[in-house]
Amino acid sequence: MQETISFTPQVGTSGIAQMLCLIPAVPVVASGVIALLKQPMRKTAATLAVGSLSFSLLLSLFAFAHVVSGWSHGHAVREVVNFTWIHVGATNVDLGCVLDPLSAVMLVMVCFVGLLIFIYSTGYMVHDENCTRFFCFMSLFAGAMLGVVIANSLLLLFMGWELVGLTSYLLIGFWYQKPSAAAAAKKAFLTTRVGDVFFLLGMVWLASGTGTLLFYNNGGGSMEAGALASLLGQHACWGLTAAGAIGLLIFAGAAGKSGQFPLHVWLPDAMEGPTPVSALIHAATMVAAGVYLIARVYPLMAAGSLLGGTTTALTVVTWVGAFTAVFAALIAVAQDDIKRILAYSTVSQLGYMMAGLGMGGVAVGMFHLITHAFFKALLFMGAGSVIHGCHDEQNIRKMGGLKADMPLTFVTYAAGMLALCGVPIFAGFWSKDGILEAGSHWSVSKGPVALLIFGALLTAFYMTRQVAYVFFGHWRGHKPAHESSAVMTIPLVILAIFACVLGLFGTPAWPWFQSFLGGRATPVEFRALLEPNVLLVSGVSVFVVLLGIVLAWWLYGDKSPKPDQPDVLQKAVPMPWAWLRNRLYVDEFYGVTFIAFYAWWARIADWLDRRVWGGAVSGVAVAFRGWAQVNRLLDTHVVDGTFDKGCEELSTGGGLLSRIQNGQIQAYLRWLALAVVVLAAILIWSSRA
Amino acid sequence: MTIVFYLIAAITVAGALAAMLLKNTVHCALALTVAFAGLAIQFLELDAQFAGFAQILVYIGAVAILIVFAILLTRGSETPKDGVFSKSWLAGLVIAALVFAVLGWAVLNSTSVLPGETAKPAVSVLQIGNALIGRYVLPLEIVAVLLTSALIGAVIVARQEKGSAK
Amino acid sequence: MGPLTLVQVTPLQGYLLLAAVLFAIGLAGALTRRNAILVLIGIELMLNAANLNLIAFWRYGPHPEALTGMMFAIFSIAVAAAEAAVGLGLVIHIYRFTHTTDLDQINRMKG
Amino acid sequence: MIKNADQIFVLLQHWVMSFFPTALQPIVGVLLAVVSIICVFPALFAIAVLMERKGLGRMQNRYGPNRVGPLGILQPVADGLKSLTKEDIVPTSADAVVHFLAPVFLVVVVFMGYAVLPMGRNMTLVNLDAGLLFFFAMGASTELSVFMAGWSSRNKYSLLGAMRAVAQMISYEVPLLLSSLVVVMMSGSMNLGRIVAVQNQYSWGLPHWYIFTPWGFAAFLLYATATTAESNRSPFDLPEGESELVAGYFTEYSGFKFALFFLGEYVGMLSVSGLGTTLFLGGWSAPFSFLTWVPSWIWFFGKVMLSICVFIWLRGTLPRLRQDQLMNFAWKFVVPLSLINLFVAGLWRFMGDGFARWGVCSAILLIAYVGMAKVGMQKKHFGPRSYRYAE
Repeated sequence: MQETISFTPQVGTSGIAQMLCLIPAVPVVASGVIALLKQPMRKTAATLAVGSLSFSLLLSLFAFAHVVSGWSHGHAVREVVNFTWIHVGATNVDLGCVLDPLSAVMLVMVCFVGLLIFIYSTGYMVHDENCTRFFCFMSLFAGAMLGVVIANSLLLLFMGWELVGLTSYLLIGFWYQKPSAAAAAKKAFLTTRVGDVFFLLGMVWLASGTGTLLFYNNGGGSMEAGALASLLGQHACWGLTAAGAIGLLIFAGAAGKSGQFPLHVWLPDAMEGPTPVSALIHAATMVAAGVYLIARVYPLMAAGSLLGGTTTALTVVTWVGAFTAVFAALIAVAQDDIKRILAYSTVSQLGYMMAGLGMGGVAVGMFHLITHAFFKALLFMGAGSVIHGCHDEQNIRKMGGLKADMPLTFVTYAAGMLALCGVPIFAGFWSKDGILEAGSHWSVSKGPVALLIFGALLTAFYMTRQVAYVFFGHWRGHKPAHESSAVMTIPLVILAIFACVLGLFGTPAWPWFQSFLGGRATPVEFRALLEPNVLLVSGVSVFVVLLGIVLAWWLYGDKSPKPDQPDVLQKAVPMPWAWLRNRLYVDEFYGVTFIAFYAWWARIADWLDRRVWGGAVSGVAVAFRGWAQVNRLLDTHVVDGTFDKGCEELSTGGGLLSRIQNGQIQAYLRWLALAVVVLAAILIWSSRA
Repeated sequence: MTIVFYLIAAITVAGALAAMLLKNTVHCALALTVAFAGLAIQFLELDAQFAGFAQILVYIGAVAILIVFAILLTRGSETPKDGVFSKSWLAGLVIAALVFAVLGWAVLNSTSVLPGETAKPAVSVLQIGNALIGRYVLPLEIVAVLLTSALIGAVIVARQEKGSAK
Repeated sequence: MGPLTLVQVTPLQGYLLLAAVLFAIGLAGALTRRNAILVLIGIELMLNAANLNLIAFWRYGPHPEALTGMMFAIFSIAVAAAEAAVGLGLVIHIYRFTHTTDLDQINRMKG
Repeated sequence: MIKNADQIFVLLQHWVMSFFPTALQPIVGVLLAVVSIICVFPALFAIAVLMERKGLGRMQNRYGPNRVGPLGILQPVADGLKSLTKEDIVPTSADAVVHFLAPVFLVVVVFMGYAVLPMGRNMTLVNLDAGLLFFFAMGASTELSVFMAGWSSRNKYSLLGAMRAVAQMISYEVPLLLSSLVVVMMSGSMNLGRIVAVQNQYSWGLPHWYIFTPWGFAAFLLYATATTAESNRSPFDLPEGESELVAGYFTEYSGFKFALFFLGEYVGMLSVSGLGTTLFLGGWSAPFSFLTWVPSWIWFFGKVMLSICVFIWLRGTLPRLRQDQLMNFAWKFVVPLSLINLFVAGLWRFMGDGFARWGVCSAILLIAYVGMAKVGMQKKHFGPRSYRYAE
């Protein structure tokens, strides 16, 4: 149920709107300064990074307050600051910032979570000698992410998008000495690149179609009615309207960045980076960017749909989201690495968000994104402190019984796990429930809901398995673990609190979040909880979650099996276990198809290059050499011949002539007499007539 | 044609040939004087007395002596060791023959044009004097100047440089 | 001069032929002789031949009383004398430097 | 009668010619004249030699030759016989042909000079219109024979002598011609007969001889010096100066050729004095109007013998001139004076009669004479004697 949000036309830009562009600028500048610092100046680097992000957080909070106050006065606030970036002939390329409920929420989430992660990483990275470089990249990443959030133009968004991609590459490959890290960084970069290509295509199509890339421009923007109407008119292919086609292309980009099914392979390998990186990028922000993009472009994809109806584009998004959710959850069940399990869980949760967007609209998807950001960040940092504690040991089968050694971590990690599974009153339950409820109303088909429910079951199962392995049983590692320092645990506690409390903002009874995004007033009515459909959905989800936890505890419980012992499930169902273990061979599949094709095509290109072009060039060279040969022959024989020969003749002729002047008087006399004779003869001969 | 003409012509030609062919230069000079004398007589034959006597006076009297003097001054009188004739004498001869052929041919073939026998012109020295002073006064003056300059020129050219006891 | 008697020749032609012979001899001498003075002698001969021509044409010419031929001859004699004087002066001068009158060796004016 | 005496030779000639057929008569006439000249002038030569030797003797206070015949009259005959019988020695290295031709050419040329001299009224062999020019042409040829003699005998002394003689004769030929030119200018013709006819007029009993005019007298003096030099006599006899060059260009001659040279010299002297008489002393004209009855040729021969005496006289008295003095005298004194004389003659011609022209002309001539003496004849200051050796 999406409703057209009516925004009052923008009168003037408020102060905070003007300052909006500062929010991304400050972290970027900070990263520039940190880049200039010398390696050992870790303290200053850390303070700079944290300071700049806290400043941005402050600004975001002001903006959020401004929007809320506006919203509370009954008119939805959307303020746009546009300026011309390039003026080329008749066309000029405009960029701009936008402040509306969607961006305000994202700003606050990104800054808050980012800040906590920065504080966490000061403790985590303190032993690493490249600490300054780390903070430089991290603040650059934060700046880029904020840029994406406030962008009012698809182009500015795309720039931030690319910058985020770059920083993710740098951060994943932070320990570039490790070949696996370097390979992972490259893999991440390339796969997101594939998605970005489609994104670019969509952008270009949008620009040519609507003439502008700005989202909102006092009626002229691409997301506003006028442009949408024109796009609807153009008919693309397979029954898709132009708007739908552009939306799908942009979704392909989002899929790449958010790790949806075909392009999800890079996210598990991205765990090679340091844990704060994984937390920041692969849990809270970057992956969320894809979902945010779809939310920002939602009017485009939803254009042409009757009230309550849906478009083919949204249908595709929903199916992809649902399938990814189940797919990732299945693989997560069979993983041993603590961070890899969390990675796959992120992929499946993103699937959930995409499905939510597809079926429930912007508010449903965004609410799950916000809540997921908090508890996933918590889980990752918890995993980080576990690894830190176990002296960089990542395999869950080698841990166990940590609830005694690391009690604070255990408590916060447990809260995160419960929120993720969707246990009632925790954040995860409300946001997942909203998605399921939206799914149940989905008119197209009930398939996605079924998949999502099965996904919820699997989520609950693999999370309890992981907790069981890590915290219960007894210590299987070789060195005793120790609790992390305060600077790491405080953020965990804060996030844990949020994981518990945040859900309440979006309950059916008091849908503050949804109405805030919708720009409507939020009546408080407990009766909404008791609606038959809502009750049904929440009941099913609670049942499924409990089933999952009991099943997992039954299998793994406090057993703490030997590290070398095969997993319980492995004994039970060895064949599927092996498949899941190997990530359903998706990588290999790609290796065989795309990479093979690519290698083959490279060989062809090489052959083409060497034989054909090379041949052509060498042919030309040969031709030239031949021509030079001809030229030389020509030169020596013809030119020299004639010219030199001519000169020789001339000089010999000259010689001959000079010989006449030989100083002998009698010779002259002889010539004279001869001349006389000749002249006389001529005279006589001519006058004889 | 009178016998005298043939006789004198023969003598003149013989003299000229001797002048050109004799080995001893002084003999050549003397043969030359014979030729001059022959010519003078031819002039007399042609009733040009003044020219004849002038020829004798100028050529035999002065030029011959001059030539002989020159021969003695340049030690020409000794017979030269290597050949009297220059290297390419044949060419000279051929060309001379050619010239003679052309002239002879012209003379013989122009019988129609040339005037035949004419009366003996009675010319007196007085007439010549008048002609010289009258019609030919300009050439006379010019020749006078010429002779003076030639006189001075020859002296300067042939004069011994002062002080060089060559 | 055997052939002349055979061919009916007017007196003038006789003289002209004689002059031609003398001229040819003079030219031959001038061309062939090695000694400079003999070349001068040859030239003198050629000049005399010319004089003979002049006088012959004057004598058998249409207006002998005009004296042109005679005058020409006289002036020619005068000029020839001057020329002989200067020529011999030059030869003596050349002898003074090159100690030779052999024309083949006097070729400093070579081109 | 007088007329017959005067023309006796002409009549004789005609008489003899009458014996011959008319065709031959001109030739016979000429032959007779030639024979007569060839006989008369050698006779005069003999007399002249005798007179010279007797005269010189007398001048040098000694008797001349008086052994042969009475008073030595037959001395020339004896000399002639001697020279004929003497052996004719020709030096081996001498150039035989030229050596032989030299004296012959000399004598022939000199005798041809007589063809134009008017020895008496109507007694000129060939009355040429340009008689004077012919005479000078013949005179000029003698130099060539002198050179031939000197060169052909291949003797250094004879060559030097010849060179000196030729140089001297050429130098004095110019004044000779210039002085006689004056006469031609005044008489208006080169025909000697005509010149004599012009002088053969008498006024107040005195003949119009050119010698009695200022320019004529000057010309006669210049003519005299020139002729003495031309015939290598007296002051100018350096070429055969016995003391230095043995006998000049005829040292290598002996016997008859030597006699021929001797004959040539004297006959040349006679012809030149004959010309002098015709030009300046009125040729065969009588000195005084009343003496015209005397046959013309007597006067001619008398004047000639008188000139010979003068020659002899000069030989006896004047010392020999050095070569450079001689040349200097010629080119710096005689030639300029004769040129001035020409100018004076021109002046004379256009100043009309009267004493004025006498005064002016003689004044100019005297001034010129003195000036030329001063300018021309300065004593040549010789530096140290520089020797020049043959290369």
